[in-house]
Amino acid sequence: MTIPISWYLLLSAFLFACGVMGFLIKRNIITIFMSIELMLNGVNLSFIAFATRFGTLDGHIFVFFVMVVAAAEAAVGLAIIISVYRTRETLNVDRVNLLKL
Amino acid sequence: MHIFLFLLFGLLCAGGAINLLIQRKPINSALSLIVVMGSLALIYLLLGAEFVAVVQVIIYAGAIMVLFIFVIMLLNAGEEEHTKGSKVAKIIGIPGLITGFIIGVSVLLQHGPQEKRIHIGELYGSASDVGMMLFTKYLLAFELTSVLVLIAIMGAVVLARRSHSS
Amino acid sequence: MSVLTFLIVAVIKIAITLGVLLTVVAYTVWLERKVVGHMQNRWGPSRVGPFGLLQPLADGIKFLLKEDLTPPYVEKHIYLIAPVIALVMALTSIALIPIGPVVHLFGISTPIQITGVVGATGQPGDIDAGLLIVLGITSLGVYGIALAGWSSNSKYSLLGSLRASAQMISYEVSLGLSLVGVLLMSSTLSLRGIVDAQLGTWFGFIPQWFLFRGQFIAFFIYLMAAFAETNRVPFDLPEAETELVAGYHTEYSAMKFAMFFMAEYANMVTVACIASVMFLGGWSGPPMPFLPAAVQAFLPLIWFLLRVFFFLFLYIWIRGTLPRFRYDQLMAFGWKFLFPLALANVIVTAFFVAIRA
Amino acid sequence: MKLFFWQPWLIPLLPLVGALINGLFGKRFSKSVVASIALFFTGASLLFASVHAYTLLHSGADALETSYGTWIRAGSFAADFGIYLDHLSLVMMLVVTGVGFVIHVYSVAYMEHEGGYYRFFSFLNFFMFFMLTLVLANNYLLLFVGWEGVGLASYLLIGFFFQKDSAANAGKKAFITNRIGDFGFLIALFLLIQHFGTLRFATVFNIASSLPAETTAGLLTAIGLLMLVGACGKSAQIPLYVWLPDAMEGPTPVSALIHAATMVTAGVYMVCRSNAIFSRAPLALLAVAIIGALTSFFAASIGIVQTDIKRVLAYSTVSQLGYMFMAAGVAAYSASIFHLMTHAFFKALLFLGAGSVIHGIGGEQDMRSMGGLRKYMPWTFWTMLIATLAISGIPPFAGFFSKDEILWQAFSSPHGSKIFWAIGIITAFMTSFYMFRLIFLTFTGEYRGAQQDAHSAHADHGHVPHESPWLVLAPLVLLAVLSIIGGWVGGNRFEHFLAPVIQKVQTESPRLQVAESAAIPTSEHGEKTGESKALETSLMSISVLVAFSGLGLAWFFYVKRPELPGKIAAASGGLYKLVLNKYWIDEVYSAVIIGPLVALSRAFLWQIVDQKVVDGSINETATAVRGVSHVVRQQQSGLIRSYAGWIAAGAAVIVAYMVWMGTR
Repeated sequence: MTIPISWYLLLSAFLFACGVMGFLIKRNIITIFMSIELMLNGVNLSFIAFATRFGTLDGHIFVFFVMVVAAAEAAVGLAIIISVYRTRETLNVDRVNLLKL
Repeated sequence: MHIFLFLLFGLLCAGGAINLLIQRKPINSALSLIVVMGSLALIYLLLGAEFVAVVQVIIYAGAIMVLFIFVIMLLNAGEEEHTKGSKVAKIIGIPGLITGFIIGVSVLLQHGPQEKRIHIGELYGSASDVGMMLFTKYLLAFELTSVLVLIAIMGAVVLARRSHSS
Repeated sequence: MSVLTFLIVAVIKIAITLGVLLTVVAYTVWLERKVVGHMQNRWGPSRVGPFGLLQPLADGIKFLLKEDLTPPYVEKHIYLIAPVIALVMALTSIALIPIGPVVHLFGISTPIQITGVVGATGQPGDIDAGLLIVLGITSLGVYGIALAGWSSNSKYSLLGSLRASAQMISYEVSLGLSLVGVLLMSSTLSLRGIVDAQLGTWFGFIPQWFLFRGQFIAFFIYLMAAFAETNRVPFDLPEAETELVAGYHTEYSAMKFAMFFMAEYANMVTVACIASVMFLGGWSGPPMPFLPAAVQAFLPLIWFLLRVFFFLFLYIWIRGTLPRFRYDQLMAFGWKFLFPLALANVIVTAFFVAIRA
Repeated sequence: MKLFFWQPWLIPLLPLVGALINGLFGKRFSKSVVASIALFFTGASLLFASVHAYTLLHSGADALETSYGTWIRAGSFAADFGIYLDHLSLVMMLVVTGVGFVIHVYSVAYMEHEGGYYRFFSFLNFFMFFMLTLVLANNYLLLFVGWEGVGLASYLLIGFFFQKDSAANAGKKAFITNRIGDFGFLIALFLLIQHFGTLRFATVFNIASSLPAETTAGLLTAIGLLMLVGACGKSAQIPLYVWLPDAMEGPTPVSALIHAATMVTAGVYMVCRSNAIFSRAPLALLAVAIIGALTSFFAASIGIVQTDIKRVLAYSTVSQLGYMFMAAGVAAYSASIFHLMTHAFFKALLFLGAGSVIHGIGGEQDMRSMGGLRKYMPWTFWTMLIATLAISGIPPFAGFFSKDEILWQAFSSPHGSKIFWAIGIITAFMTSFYMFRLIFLTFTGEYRGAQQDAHSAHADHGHVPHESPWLVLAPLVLLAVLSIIGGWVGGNRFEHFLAPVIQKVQTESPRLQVAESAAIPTSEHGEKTGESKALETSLMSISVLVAFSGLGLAWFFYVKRPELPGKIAAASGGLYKLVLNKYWIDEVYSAVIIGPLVALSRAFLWQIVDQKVVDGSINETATAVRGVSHVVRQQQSGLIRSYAGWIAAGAAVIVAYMVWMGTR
């Protein structure tokens, strides 16, 4: 028994939507950041699914790049979060609305 | 077998994602995300992407999420407080998201790729294949990414450093 | 080979491996106490059984029978799941290690490796990205420690786990890079393939181990990084008892503590196994045709265990010898010495591989 | 002579360089450095002008035109940066640079004790630049640039003592009055562009002279009349002369240079330059003559009763400019330019002398407070006397020749009339009278300033009249020499000299037939017939007689019987008052034009257009922007989740749109 690719794509869409939802409803800046990672993962899944669908490896390469970017983003983003926390003493994005440190 | 594995890991994945949203403590959300990432790695394996699956575990679960948890621990991020915050997110964002999701899913169900069936164990995308492609077709992008990572490292160091003046 | 036999064989292999591994872990503890005791001019365990050989058993029973305390202010779920994660990850990684060649028992041929299968050609098969999977699983092991420290809600635990997380992330980079040289020379990620690449000798007696083929610097880096990964002396900062009581497992007791304990020693064993496979030729050894066939069948196993034992002894030896690092020294050593060295090793190795090819 | 710096464009540009140097860096220079720079560049300009004049005269060419590339190109219309050097611009150029240089020298000492020394010289050089641009331009547009530029310089210099309200107001008055004239001039230029397609002198005049008179008379008349409006503004003719007397608020060298010798003659120059147009538009020419005659008469009559020494000279200038216009109006362009030149000499001299007087007695300008200055400042007296003789038309001084030429032409020219001649003679009489009145009041009798000074605050400073320093006197002497010999070239020779410039009208266009003109046999150039020679001589003797009688009357009134003028004034009552108050012209303007304009501006432009429409629209715009901003500002809340909400909604819209596009 095999399953069609669109199932994977549905899962991917669901993960992405969950990520967006997390961005919309979560207050903790770290959780929001994690929602972004969730979105990236959803996109990665669609890449892999399409790579399998078309029998090429390009999708895999894209996933690599996404991962690298995600890693870079995590490094910088978490550094920003740390410095924000140092000055604002909060992780609630609703309280960090001055758009500066 | 395939559908069983897919359903198992897919549901694990979806459950993790939902749990990420439900949990009030960042650490629980992070753990849910780790679950999502782990099951995603297995789903990649189902799709035959062997190398990507392993890298997913090493980089995402092993490095990025550890970093998240490290920061959560460092900042001692406790339970999320409930602030009023933005009405826009509730009034416009969530309906918009749901609408978009429904449209996307309906399109996928109607027009999504149905024909290609994949079989379990058909592994391709081994390290050497991916490496060949990475260092030929995508060499420029690869080098640029390395520059990006370098800049990100420097940025992170600069940002996280305590200023000496204060 | 039918699915049923496959499953039966797999279960048997898992059971044997688990048993052997746990025994080894238990007796490593005994060995450590004994060796360190002798190094420190005392006897070590000597009361329970001859030479204190039953001491691990007694310890195990004690752990089982102790009251299982759960402090009231902990994050309960995470607190409970943390030692499980640690132990599971430590035990899982051993599944990918090839311990010996194919054995033929009861008409069934199977490699001495849980994840190994015999392919259609009769050649033993292995997961292509075996080494990466091992690395991935060990990298997940950090969660056990980090979560344990976090959930304990205690400053000692938190500090210990923070140290452990930072240390493990840092040294994982050097550890991975030190293996790249070997991967370049063997041009495979399969552990069995790597062992196969080291078969053969020069002049009939010098084995063609990667250790002797220019990877001694990588071996040194790997050893350092592995000590740090397993939180062993001289890198046992996460559980530096003079500063942090017991580090991340301060709040754990009884069987939960035992799980961390076992995880640590299992990790030691895994790391030793990988070192053997990567640098010391795995189970290869000099042929001993004068021995009976039944013994010969187990010779690779013995060779392998000898190597693992060597590494374990090395751990203990260093523990009895070296003092603990300071934390900033540890970080500086990892990032400013080991990491560049590993990078240099990769570059030089890649250079030579490119010239040879 | 192909050297770069021999190009004629250096003539106007040199003063500009001086102006820029002084204007930008002069504040840090000492006064001597500032003066040296200004003098150097003006002198260099004079030198180049002389060299080029020499070159032109010896080349035998009628005109040298040099173009330095296109300035403006719009469709088929193009205007060049070009220099047009012919005999007319040559005369003007030499007058401007020569008199200008002399006045610069004069200013060095005269402005010594005034503030803003560098500013003054910078403006003065600036004026020289624009005046030379005006004179040397090869097209009307460049001429207009110079035209406006001298207006600007004039405004700046009239208001040089800008802390004085009257000076600032006089500057504004001059500027605004000139705008009215410029308005007419601009329309004339538009008409030229529309009908001739170019503004280049040579082309315009060629077209104008080649077209049949019948078809273009109306157009040329319109252009001529509009140009006349411009010329009236610039040259202070009726009805736009009112600014010039007020312009005397500026420093005296400025009055001499700009408001007597050069700038105000720009209108005359322009009319003469455009003689090809005017000659084909008899109606316009007649208008020029009438305006000139009226102006000369009115201004002279006002001049008789003025007591301010500079105002007398100002009205005299207006009057003499009227003379020039009258000459131009009877198509005696060369006579007009001749008078322009001589007038430049003696009027500059008069102003400079007046400046010397004012300087000598400590700033007093009222002639009633002067008197007997002859013994204190003999040099000034003698030079001014020469100028007065010259302006009064007493032979053999310069003014005699030019004035006589004008009177003769007014009488004899086919465009002339005896009426013009009669007005000219009466004006000449009045001129002679008020000029000698000035001389007698100022230099003869007893000094009347002392007793007034006695009870003024700064009596102790001892404003004993004294002679001016040699740097002031040298220009006076130089100009006095010119005032004597300036006319000796003679009207005929001057006419020959300018002949290439003045286009002859061959057509027998229906001209204003003056009955007498037919009776006088004239040839427009060449030898005058014996009969006309006799007529000319008799007319000449009449004018000399008139001049002397004016002298005599002035002597009688102000030396012999000094009490008489007051009695006559009392007796004539209303007339005297009318003349004294300059025919109430300023008041009439104020009531007829300015008053309604101010009222209209206040009621409509200010309170409705500005406050309601302009301000209102601006305020409403601001309010609207603020309102919109208030809404938009809400979006930049800094709340990341709001941003995410918008992004999510936007993404949904895009997805929906793309799906819709795909399924359509």
